[in-house]
Amino acid sequence: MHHLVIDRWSRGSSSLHQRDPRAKLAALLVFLIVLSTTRPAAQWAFAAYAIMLIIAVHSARLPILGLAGRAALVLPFSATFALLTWWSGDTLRALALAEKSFLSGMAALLLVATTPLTGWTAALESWRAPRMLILVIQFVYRYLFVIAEQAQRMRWAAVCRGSHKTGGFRLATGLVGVLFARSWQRADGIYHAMLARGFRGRFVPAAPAPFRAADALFFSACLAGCLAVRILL
Amino acid sequence: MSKAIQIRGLRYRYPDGTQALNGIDFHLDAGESVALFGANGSGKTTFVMHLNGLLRGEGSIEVCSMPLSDETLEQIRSKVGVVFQDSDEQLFMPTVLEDVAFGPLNLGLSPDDALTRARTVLKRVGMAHALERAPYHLSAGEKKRVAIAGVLAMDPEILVLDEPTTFLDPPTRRDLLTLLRSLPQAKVVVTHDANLARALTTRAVFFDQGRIAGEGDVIELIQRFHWEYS
Amino acid sequence: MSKAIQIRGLRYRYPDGTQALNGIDFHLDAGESVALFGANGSGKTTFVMHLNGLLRGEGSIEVCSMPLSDETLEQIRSKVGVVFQDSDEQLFMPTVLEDVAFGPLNLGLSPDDALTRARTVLKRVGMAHALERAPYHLSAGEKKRVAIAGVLAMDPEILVLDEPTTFLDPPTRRDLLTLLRSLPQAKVVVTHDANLARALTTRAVFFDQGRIAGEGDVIELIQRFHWEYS
Amino acid sequence: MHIPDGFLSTPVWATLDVVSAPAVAWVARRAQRDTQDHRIPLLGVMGAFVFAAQMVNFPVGPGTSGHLVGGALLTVVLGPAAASLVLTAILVLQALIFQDGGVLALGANVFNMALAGVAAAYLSYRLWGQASRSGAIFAAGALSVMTSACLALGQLLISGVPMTGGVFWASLGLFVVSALMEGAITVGAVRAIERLNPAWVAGPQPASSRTVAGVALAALLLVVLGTLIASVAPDGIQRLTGQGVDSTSWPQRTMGGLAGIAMIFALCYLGGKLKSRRRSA
Ligand SMILES: Nc1ncnc2c1ncn2[C@@H]1O[C@H](COP(=O)(O)OP(=O)(O)OP(=O)(O)O)[C@@H](O)[C@H]1O
Ligand SMILES: Nc1ncnc2c1ncn2[C@@H]1O[C@H](COP(=O)(O)OP(=O)(O)OP(=O)(O)O)[C@@H](O)[C@H]1O
Ligand SMILES: [Mg+2]
Ligand SMILES: [Mg+2]
Repeated sequence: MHHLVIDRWSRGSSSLHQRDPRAKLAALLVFLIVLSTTRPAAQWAFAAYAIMLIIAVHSARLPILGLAGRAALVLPFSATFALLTWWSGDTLRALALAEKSFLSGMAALLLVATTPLTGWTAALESWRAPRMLILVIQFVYRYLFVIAEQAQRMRWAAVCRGSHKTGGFRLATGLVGVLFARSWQRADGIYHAMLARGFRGRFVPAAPAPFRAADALFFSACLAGCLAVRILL
Repeated sequence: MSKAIQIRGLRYRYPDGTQALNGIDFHLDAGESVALFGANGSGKTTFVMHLNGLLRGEGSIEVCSMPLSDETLEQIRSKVGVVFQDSDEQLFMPTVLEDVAFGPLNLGLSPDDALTRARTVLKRVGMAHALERAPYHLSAGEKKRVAIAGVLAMDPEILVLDEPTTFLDPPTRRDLLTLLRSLPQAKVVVTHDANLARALTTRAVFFDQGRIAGEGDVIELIQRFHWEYS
Repeated sequence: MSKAIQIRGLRYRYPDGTQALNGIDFHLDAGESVALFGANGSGKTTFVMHLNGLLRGEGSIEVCSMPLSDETLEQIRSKVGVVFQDSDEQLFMPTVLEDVAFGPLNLGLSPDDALTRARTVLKRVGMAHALERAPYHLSAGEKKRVAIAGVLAMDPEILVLDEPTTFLDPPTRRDLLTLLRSLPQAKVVVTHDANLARALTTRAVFFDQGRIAGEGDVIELIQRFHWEYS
Repeated sequence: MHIPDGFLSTPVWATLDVVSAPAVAWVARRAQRDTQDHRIPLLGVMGAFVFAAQMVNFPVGPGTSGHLVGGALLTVVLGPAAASLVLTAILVLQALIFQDGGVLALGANVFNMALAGVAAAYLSYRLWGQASRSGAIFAAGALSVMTSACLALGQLLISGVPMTGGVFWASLGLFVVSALMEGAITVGAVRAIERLNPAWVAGPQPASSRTVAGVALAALLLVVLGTLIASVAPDGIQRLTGQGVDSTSWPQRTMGGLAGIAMIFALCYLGGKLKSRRRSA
């Protein structure tokens, strides 16, 4: 389970882990925007972005290969299009396409690998993302593993009884139907549990942590670095 | 002695037509512990859901001498803490600390007070080391402890436990038992486990098809209904 | 005596890096019954998932003298029947009869033969009255019986049961016990319940953090690891 | 199709982010308004369910299999606002944690799948639901996937991602196949769910507003078509014949394409308004 590893990473204690999620999220956006607007010809700039990311990964004490491997999940998609672009004769653009998608993926991963889900959702919320959306994100994430595991075991049960032979459309719809029913019941149970603990239709938020000078410094450094690379290279 | 719970003639029918409760009379004295026995599908879980008004059937329910109604619902929910069978349903917040603080926050405590209370309770159930962890990474036994902590944080007068020991290995079970015994609250324990019932409670009630088929001393009731299987 | 299962040096690491099995040696004689004990998270379920190749770790696995490989997988799956911990995960077809007939159909029986076999097996587990019901609406004990019927309909030589008695009331448990005892198959029973183990098996294996920490007579092993809690 | 970062040109992703953000806020308010609070956990668990259901393989025809995408299923079960919200939540998690779709491209992906895709599903279900439920659900599944995929393709083209004619038509063909699969799978799944408990699936709304639904659906589909045409038209012939792209003119092309879409949408919107006003008058 991919997200379990990320979850474990996000509970680290490096200085990057300790930065305020808002600062990290803002830095991510700056990085992505700068990256996205870099011209394909500025190949040195891409190298510089990669170095910036490597430094950040190193300071977060995360395994660079593990992160890169996960970010490479985008490569099949971008490689296809890079190939198409290369075909049409634009080698630089093809290269830039692959680099941009990979580096962007890596940067996004770095955020979630140094910030627990509660952190970045709180940051989104402080930026006025709809509360309802934040709650749904948290619930989806919370039950992802539970329900995926249920689905997995149901598939196993079918495999045990030779589903590859006649495991047709009907089997699959049956599985999805039962999975749905169980999910629905679970949701009912959760709602009951919330009521039992005094829920009155509104989540009471816990207090946010203060934004410190170090966080502002971190963001400024990221901003300056990105802009310098973008303008100079 | 004052009654913690007093129920008369409780009936409940699920929307699909299943008559799950069919006239239940029940009482619980303050500080007393009672076991609920009964076959699968006899209505124990349905009954338990009525104790804090999660389900609303016909009949009269009084908790701590307050009749259960829309006005008293909130107060009663803070007096009766239910620990569900499935901890995954009970632990819905992203971290252990937030989860346990959820109840106190809803009770109107300030965020600081709520967190303090959550910490105290988590220490009490032996989970103070896992404050920032996500509930889905915990083991079954740890989840159950956190679920109990979430309920204790509401400072209830009555604890209701629906099959608290399923999936737990014997040492974890023993620890849980020790914990439950150390809690002063009145308890309603739903269980299929005669050992657990004997260890925790003195009186028992036996459910059969939505009715109460027997009531009395735990040991005597277990014998009467052959409710042990070894 | 010929070996039903022979496993050497089995290791398994989940994709997220959890080393769940760490060198397991295990054997099961034909017709023998073995209990698997161990704390929550010690790797019992993971181990059981290897017995019919649902998970594939390192090490050698032989079932009925066939090494487990891609070629023998299908044959081995029809020889080893696994009853999961949670019946809801095991019952995926819309009616009881269809669910139980699912396996025989896949074994290549004609629809008529498959239905006949499903009916026979359902009668054997005492569920002949519920052929057309949706498994989803059955009680816990009934679900477990149907799950077992689904596995028995595949006519396996080895039965693997992962905590078969959770959520069952004592009479249902006793019935299940009688049923399981009457089945001639070799059995591997994962359980936290010392009584169940004593009643069903003679030999036991104790798991600890993905290794086997002890092995021997059931009663002796239960005592050695204090694996009982009353 | 989840678009990663690096593919869309700046005006395209920026515009779609600017469009999607308030749209999601509006959807969230709607979902909150017509939702009893027991649905807060329900929406989350349904999101997790869609994730899990996507792991189930549906054999469709000889040798091919597909999986549920789920937009139409959620729309039929939860209603459009809640379905949009759940899909948005899923897209956010996919972008950040599963590297499926970009962060800057989130606006585009949300627009394609959570907004336009759900709208297509909802409008089809509403338009044809009274005539034939299965047909309507099939159309909802197929059109939602087709809408999302064509929009994504159009956005890529407008952004100047080069594509030969062969690839373009092959992608369209692939979209049609996956749209038909999604339709079939959605019908199967909804039937299975209804069999377990009919109350879980809401019937389509009464037919009183069918005209509006029809006009709106037509408008939506026109926008999709318009996006595709706008993306191919200016120098599309050139691109379709596989010649290189003049990379200096992409901002103009992009703006032209977006303006075209906006105009088509405005026309349809006005048409719909006029029509419904005439009806109510
Ligand atoms: N949501 C529901 N809708 C309809 N019927 C239900 C529902 N939940 C339970 N029932 C039915 O109500 C009856 C009582 O169920 P309940 O869950 O209270 O039994 P129980 O005593 O807790 O059983 P167990 O020991 O298996 O937990 C059963 O017949 C059951 O099938
Ligand atoms: N899908 C999974 N991905 C990652 N780790 C897993 C997964 N399933 C189980 N584990 C981990 O593998 C280890 C063994 O788990 P397993 O389920 O085999 O234990 P068990 O002995 O069956 O426990 P229990 O008595 O609670 O059922 C545990 O540490 C568990 O957290
Ligand atoms: Mg129950
Ligand atoms: Mg297990």
